[in-house]
Amino acid sequence: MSDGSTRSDGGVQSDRHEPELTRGPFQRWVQKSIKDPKRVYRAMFYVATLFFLVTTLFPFYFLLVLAVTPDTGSLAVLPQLSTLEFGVFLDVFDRINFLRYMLNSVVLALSTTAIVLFLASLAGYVFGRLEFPGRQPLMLLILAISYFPPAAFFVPLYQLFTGNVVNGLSLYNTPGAMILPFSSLFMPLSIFILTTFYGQIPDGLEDAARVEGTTRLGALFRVIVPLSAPGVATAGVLTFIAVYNEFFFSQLMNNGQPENWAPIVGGLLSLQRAGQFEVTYGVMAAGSIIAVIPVAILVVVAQEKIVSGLTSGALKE
Amino acid sequence: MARVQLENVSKHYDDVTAVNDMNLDIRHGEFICLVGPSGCGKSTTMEMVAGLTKPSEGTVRIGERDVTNLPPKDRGISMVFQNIALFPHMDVYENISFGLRLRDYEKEEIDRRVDDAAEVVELGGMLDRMPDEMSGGQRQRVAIARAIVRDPDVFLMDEPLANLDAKLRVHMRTQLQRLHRELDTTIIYVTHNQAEAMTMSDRIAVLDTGELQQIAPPLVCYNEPANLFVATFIGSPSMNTIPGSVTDTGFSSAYGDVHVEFDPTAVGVTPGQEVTLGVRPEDVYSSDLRDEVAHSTQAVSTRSDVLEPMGDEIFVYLVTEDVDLGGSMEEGSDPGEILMSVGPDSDITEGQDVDVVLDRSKLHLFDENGDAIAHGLVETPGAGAAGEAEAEGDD
Amino acid sequence: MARVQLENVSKHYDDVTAVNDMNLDIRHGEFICLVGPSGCGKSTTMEMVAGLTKPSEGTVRIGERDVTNLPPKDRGISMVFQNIALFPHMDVYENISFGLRLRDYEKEEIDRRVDDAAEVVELGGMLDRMPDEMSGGQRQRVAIARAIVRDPDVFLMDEPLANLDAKLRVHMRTQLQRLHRELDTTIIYVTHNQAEAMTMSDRIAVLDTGELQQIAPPLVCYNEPANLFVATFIGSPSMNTIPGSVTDTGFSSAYGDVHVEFDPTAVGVTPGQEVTLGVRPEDVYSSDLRDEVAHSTQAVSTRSDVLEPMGDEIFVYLVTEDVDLGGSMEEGSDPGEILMSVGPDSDITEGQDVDVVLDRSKLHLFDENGDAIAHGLVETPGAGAAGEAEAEGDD
Amino acid sequence: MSTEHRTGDAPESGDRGLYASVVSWMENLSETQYAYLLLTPAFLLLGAIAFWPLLSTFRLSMFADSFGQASVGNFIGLGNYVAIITGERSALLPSPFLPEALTTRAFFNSALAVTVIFTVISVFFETIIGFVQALVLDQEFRGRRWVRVAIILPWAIPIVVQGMIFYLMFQPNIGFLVGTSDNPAFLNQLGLLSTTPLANAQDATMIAIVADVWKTTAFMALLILAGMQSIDRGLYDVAKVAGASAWQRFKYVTFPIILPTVMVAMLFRTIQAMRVYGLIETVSGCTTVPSLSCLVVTTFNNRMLGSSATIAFITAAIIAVAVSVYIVGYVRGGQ
Amino acid sequence: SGGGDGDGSGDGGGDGGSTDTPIGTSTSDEEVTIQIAADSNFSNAADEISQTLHEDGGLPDNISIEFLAGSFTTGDRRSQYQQILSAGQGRPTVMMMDNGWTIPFIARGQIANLSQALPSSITDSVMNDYLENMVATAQGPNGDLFGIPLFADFPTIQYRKDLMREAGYSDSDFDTWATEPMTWQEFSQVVRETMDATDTQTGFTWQGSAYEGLACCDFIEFMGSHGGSYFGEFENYFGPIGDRPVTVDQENVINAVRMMRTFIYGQDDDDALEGYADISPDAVVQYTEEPSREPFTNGDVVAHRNWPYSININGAEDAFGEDLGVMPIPYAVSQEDSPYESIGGSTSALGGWHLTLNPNANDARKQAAVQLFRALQNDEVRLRMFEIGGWTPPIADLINTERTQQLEIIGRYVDSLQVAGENALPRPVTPVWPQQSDQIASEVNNALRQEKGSSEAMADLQASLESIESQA
Ligand SMILES: Nc1ncnc2c1ncn2[C@@H]1O[C@H](COP(=O)(O)OP(=O)(O)OP(=O)(O)O)[C@@H](O)[C@H]1O
Ligand SMILES: Nc1ncnc2c1ncn2[C@@H]1O[C@H](COP(=O)(O)OP(=O)(O)OP(=O)(O)O)[C@@H](O)[C@H]1O
Ligand SMILES: [Mg+2]
Ligand SMILES: [Mg+2]
Repeated sequence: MSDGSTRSDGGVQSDRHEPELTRGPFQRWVQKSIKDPKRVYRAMFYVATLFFLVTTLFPFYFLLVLAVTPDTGSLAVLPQLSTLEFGVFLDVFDRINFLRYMLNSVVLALSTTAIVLFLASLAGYVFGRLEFPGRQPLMLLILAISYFPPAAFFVPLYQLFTGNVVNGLSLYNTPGAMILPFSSLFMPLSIFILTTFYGQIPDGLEDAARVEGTTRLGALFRVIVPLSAPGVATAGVLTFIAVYNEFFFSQLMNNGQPENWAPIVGGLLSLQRAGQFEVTYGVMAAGSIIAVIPVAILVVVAQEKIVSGLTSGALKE
Repeated sequence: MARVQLENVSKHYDDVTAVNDMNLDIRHGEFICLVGPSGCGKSTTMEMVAGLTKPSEGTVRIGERDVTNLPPKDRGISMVFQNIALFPHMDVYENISFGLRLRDYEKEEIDRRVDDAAEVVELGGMLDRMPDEMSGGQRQRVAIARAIVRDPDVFLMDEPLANLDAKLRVHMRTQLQRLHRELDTTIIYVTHNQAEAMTMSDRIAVLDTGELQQIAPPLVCYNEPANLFVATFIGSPSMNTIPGSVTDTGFSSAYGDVHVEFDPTAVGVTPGQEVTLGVRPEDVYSSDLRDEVAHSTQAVSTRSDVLEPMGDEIFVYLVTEDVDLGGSMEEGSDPGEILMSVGPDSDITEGQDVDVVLDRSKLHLFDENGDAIAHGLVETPGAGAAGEAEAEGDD
Repeated sequence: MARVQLENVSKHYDDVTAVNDMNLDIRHGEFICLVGPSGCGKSTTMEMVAGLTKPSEGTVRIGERDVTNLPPKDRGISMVFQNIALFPHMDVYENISFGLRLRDYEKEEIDRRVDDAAEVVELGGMLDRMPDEMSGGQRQRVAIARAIVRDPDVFLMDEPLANLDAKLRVHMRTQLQRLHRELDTTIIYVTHNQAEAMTMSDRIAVLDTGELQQIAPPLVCYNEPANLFVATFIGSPSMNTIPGSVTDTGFSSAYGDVHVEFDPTAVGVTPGQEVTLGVRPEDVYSSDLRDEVAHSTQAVSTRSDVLEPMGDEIFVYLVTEDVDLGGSMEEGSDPGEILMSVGPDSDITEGQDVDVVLDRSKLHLFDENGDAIAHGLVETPGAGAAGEAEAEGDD
Repeated sequence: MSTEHRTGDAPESGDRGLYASVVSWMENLSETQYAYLLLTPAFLLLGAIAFWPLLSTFRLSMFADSFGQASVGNFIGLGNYVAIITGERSALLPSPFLPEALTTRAFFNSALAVTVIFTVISVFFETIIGFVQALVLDQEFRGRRWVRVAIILPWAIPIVVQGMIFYLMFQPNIGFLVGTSDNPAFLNQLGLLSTTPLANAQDATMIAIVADVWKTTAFMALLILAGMQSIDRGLYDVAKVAGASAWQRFKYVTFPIILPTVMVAMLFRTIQAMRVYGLIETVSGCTTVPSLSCLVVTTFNNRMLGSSATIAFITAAIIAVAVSVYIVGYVRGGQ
Repeated sequence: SGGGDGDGSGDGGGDGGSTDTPIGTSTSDEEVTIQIAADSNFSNAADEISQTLHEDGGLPDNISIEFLAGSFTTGDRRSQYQQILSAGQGRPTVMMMDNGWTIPFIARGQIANLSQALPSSITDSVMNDYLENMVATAQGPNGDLFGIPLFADFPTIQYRKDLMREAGYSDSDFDTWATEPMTWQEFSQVVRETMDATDTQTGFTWQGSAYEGLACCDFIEFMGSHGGSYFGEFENYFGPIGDRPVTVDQENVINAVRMMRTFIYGQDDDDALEGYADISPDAVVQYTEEPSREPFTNGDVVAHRNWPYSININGAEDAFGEDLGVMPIPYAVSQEDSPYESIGGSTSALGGWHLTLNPNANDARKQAAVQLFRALQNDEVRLRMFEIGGWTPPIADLINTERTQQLEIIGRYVDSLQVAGENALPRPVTPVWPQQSDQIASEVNNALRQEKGSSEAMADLQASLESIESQA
């Protein structure tokens, strides 16, 4: 775009007729940039993008090298291809029922995300758009939950889920034992995110919806939520990934068996060590690559879909 | 039945009173225009009828039912918003059909109605556009279509035609009137367009700073304004207001020499009282035409200051006296200035001396508080002119 | 110097051509009104001048400089947006001063200017309100203040007064004109208000479906419309258009019996040619007044159908023939229907038989394509009326 | 009554009637009642799963630790709080709560100081970098989706793995980043790292910070990006015409509008950073970098339940103080 | 409601009377499955283990065994068990507990007292035949048995015979070293010489990171082999807390620290102990097992201290094969010269796991567990376990047998292992050990990083250990 525009400009035209000998490509670039600062922005933009790609991906590269370097080999920045063992990615599935762990995680994360988004939407609507006595204190109360290290919840919750508080209510080793704490611990974040996003939707649109005949709740779910799509989707993604990675309750609310809904963390930990002291970094690295990359892609694609879905087609019946 | 009543309704914001102790009784099937200066509380009033804003005090009734605490969806209303408020995430079809879809209409019925409504607002081929791909006027028409696609008891329309060109405006106006007749609904309509208020409404409600000034048929408001505010607000260009005082024999202006002879006691004023005389530009005549005016005043000598040709008429700003004319062009009601409207063929030029007469049957007298004292200052006081106006207003 | 030129500018959206091959040359200091029906491309044109939309083709120049690829900030413009677009997170003061703060004006200077601008738009006491605490008209005035607080070379105003009441509108109009004089800027102004276009602009540019129809001084557009579109678009109520054909002796209408006698060859039409006759409502007179019209046609017998009293005048819808009158009220230009405007004292009633005459000096003739053939059909063809109109337009 | 009618009106069943009456009951609630109604489900969940456990933990914090048969000792009121804050219990903790001297070493050995250092530095960098990332992602360019994946990837990594990556990267003779004294790596030569960074409190803290920034910047970036995407594009037109350069549009339009979102993001990042545990445990171990949460977990694992609960509450109180900084800033900013 | 007293009541459930009464040993025919909380090595080998238990150990066929693959991170397992037991859960039936933290569970009364629950035939054989020090970590204060040692673990020194040969040592030296511990001085010289002769950068890697491993193991070995001890005599190791001497400020202990520092920094170190060479890299201060093994396996190191698992790796054909040598931990002060009776000489830290019984399990399962324990007493089963998963029998006589010598890789080194086993010293586990181990790890690591002088660090440690002793 910038190229086309400068060329239509007479000044640049004459540049091109000057002898090129005296000017290196860089000087020419500088010359053009002075005329068209957009080039500089563009260049800055590419530099920034490249920088982020390198810095975020380097540790992944390390992880990949770690995965494919055999246990007896030593790590190298540029490993020799011939020495690498890509079979490690299959090992992950041979050793344990890794798919089941992943499936568990996805199920837990999806359920938690659904619960959190629903409840947080209600609460975010209340805090973002309604005026009522007690608003600030209640928000602070909800926020205060996040102040506590997960360990502070653990003992009573464990008692509760193992049936020691309410007789017969035993959730240990079931999805409930994880979904419930995840939901309540991740909910404050979503509530706050949604509160800010919902609060920014102009009143006029909610008014219009209500005049058209929605209930108050209807206006929330038909207009405000879709209009806050970027925020809702982000809250969803943040929650989903947070659950997917959760460390504490994921480990302690089940006995680590995939059949008992142990999530990916359990899987990774059982990949981590071949014995009490020996650590098989390779398989674990492979496992985490397997666990993470599809999810990250899924999440990005889903987020785009959610945003475009909520903002356009979602209400088509 | 959709009678709409506001009883002692007020709305206070933190530091502003948007609506103050409003009483309105709108009959079923009536077409009411709310007019008033910017910020006078029109939209707030509408919102209270719609249920979007809760009155600070007072009761709102629709069809005899107290709806003060009813949600908008149960009030049987539909509304065109001043700020248009299209759902940006829905295309035109979805925007228009939103209310119908909420009510689980059948697909065919929805399609039919949407097509009809789009036809009315002339947006036939645009059903799949998104709001941000439309022009201002097109968006406004979508908003209108969204409101008319349903058949509620009460339509609330807040400047629905503000962004439309004159021709389309006229078209939409007739469409709305037809709709009004067909659907037998009550319409409350905010407009800044005098022509709209005059032609469409059964009655006009004039608001100022949150208070109802007058509610009456358009020509009554025009011909017998309840007070100075209504007098100057209704009619464009505005009525000339000439401050002055009552003399033994009639009225004498403070600036220039405008004199009107009448019997103070018959009118009910006392000599020496400060009053304001009101006269519309079209009731000011060049003294050449004196003979055509049944009851003319004595001639006032003025000088034409500025001419504003409007196509079908020309506005002539007349100065009665060499007072400070700094911002004279601003408003016709500057003391010492009189605005006259003449036909497009008039030969008046700028800076020329012009003698004018006023039509006494169309003069208005207001007291110190701005309340109307008399309309028409012919010898037989008031009655004739008023009767005439009412007759016209009724049809 | 802020001459604004559009050279062969077009803007295509996916499926719509919003502006098509537009050529505009706006002189420095000129006040141009862009008018045209909803969706005709006015806002798009403005946006291209502002640099917010890149033309698909063509060149935009401001002050002789090619700005086609220049960002808005380097074009020396300020703009009032049709959708108002106040910054929701800034109060009125911050909104108005935004442009000044960007340019590092001194605090006192900013304050002074903001106060002035707020004064102009009558928002004196509201500087610390947030946009969502204001009425529609108040917001619009903030948007105007935000534009006028700076002194750019070119003002772009997209329906800046749409949400204001008539009185304030008149006030704002004069303020803008004063500003225009004082700042010696070029103003491009979109309005749907005929009065505004007529009174404020040096020239009116009439657009239709993205194409420029005519650019000329207001009265030229009014009196000598370039084509049928301009003729019916300018003027409210709209010009009557009577389809018919040229006879040996003049014009004869297709419906009803409207006959105008003139010499076809002098006008440049051939007998049998399909033409359209145009006449404005104010040039239709009851035949009682025939004597007052210098060049009147022979009487046309009609029946009054609907009366629309407007306060200072009454619109009378006349039917010339019992053709289908289904949607007759919609537009004055329905075949077989003629709109007449009469004074408020007229005694015409609905359903009455009325004989009318037309002022031949104000008649317009258009060919099959709608292009104007002649303005004024007095015996001495054309010249007189046209000259007159031009003289008026020049002042 | 509305004249609106549904075509093909189904006969109103009992369900429908109930539904309708629930809806109308809800619609007629006052704003306050409605607010509380909508909050009820969230608070029910939070009550059972968050507040109740906290209360019960708080009760626990009033009991002495037990090293014998019982799980907790005697009721000692606020004794645990006093003992921990005064340093009386430091010997039983992996590291003291407050710095015991005014030396760098003592600071990096104090749970509070380490936590604060970690939080301030990491949140600062995450915010800045997250902002820039969001700005990059807000552009339209080819491959944007993949850049987005790349930026999200670290955040999708489980902490165990994140810890493992950084642990190994800074492991001499294994990772690439640390050499030996004879054969120093790039970072060692720069003097940025010692050759045994993970055993060195200062270096290990910095590594933990880098690891945290690497992982959680995406959190910031995503939220800020969402904020940017919700801005009405029309406002940029206004700003452009008013003469704003790209930077000024950012400063006056983008930034203030997304500020609430940024504040929420920073607020939660601060809270999360102040509770950092898993990362430290996996990268350097809690002994080297003793964060507040490390103390909670270590004491908890060591069955010092009273102390653990107490430190948890002290941590929460400290976080509350940090949060109030935001709240004050937010209230100020909002005016 | 019961919320508040959750913690107390859970334990109560654990104490429940069942432990007092012997479990019936009668076998019923009902199908019973017992769950053993173990790690994935066990669950991966579940079929083979089950086979040997049934075929060799005579476990009744109606009893089937299910292994739960818990985390290998010992701390995770500990907290998991803690939750399970304090919640009074009945499953799993049997838990594999680290000998490093079995005693606190005993102290809290959370696991079944096997001396009362099992027939004395089983407990007696454990008391008599098993490694005494190992059994000690499963015993209550009054000597009751709460866990059956399942397997033991003792570190040894691995070294590169190929490099040593280049430096002039011969197979006969290696043979001697395999069973006769050498002194640290000698060791450091041998390593140094080899380094110089072969131009190897690194001499000796071990684990000096500030973690449990340092306190429980590496330092116990260095200290013990210098005749030093945390709490004086071995009999004080398991209590009574607060009523035993803390002895880390003794010279023997300080010398151990100085020696470790000398290994790292050579004679330049302020605290250097004469006669020792600079053989360890700086990096040992942040090494745990695996990071210290990697360089050795990669061929850059002469000698390496680690657990037997790494022998299997380093002795593999694609690593060093026969060139890997193993020797017991060297010593500085012989047991006779040490101030304490059972401390001194070559010392190997004692790792390993016990099987304990969940007191909340139902009777059928408990009975089945008894059968399991009985089956495990069978030598054949023990040997099979060694073969299947390398789980070293906790019985000295079973380590070095003709059968075990046939084992691949590890079989070559069972003689050294046996010596190590005989010299194994457990960590002093008590309910306050976690706190103490934190302090030990951190102070020793401080000293190793030259943050503190050796005696300063030990004095500080002395103070904080005493403080813990007194507070608990
Ligand atoms: N982003 C877009 N995508 C597609 N079509 C567009 C877009 N923006 C405008 N249009 C179309 O371009 C035409 C011109 O639009 P423009 O906004 O210029 O009209 P306008 O003259 O300002 O009308 P109005 O008076 O209603 O504001 C309209 O038909 C509109 O629907
Ligand atoms: N949320 C609010 N907070 C404070 N004041 C408000 C709020 N909303 C409206 N107002 C004020 O109340 C008054 C009435 O507003 P309203 O919108 O009813 O005016 P309006 O008659 O519709 O004006 P316009 O013709 O300009 O739209 C105005 O002065 C406005 O500033
Ligand atoms: Mg309004
Ligand atoms: Mg427009």
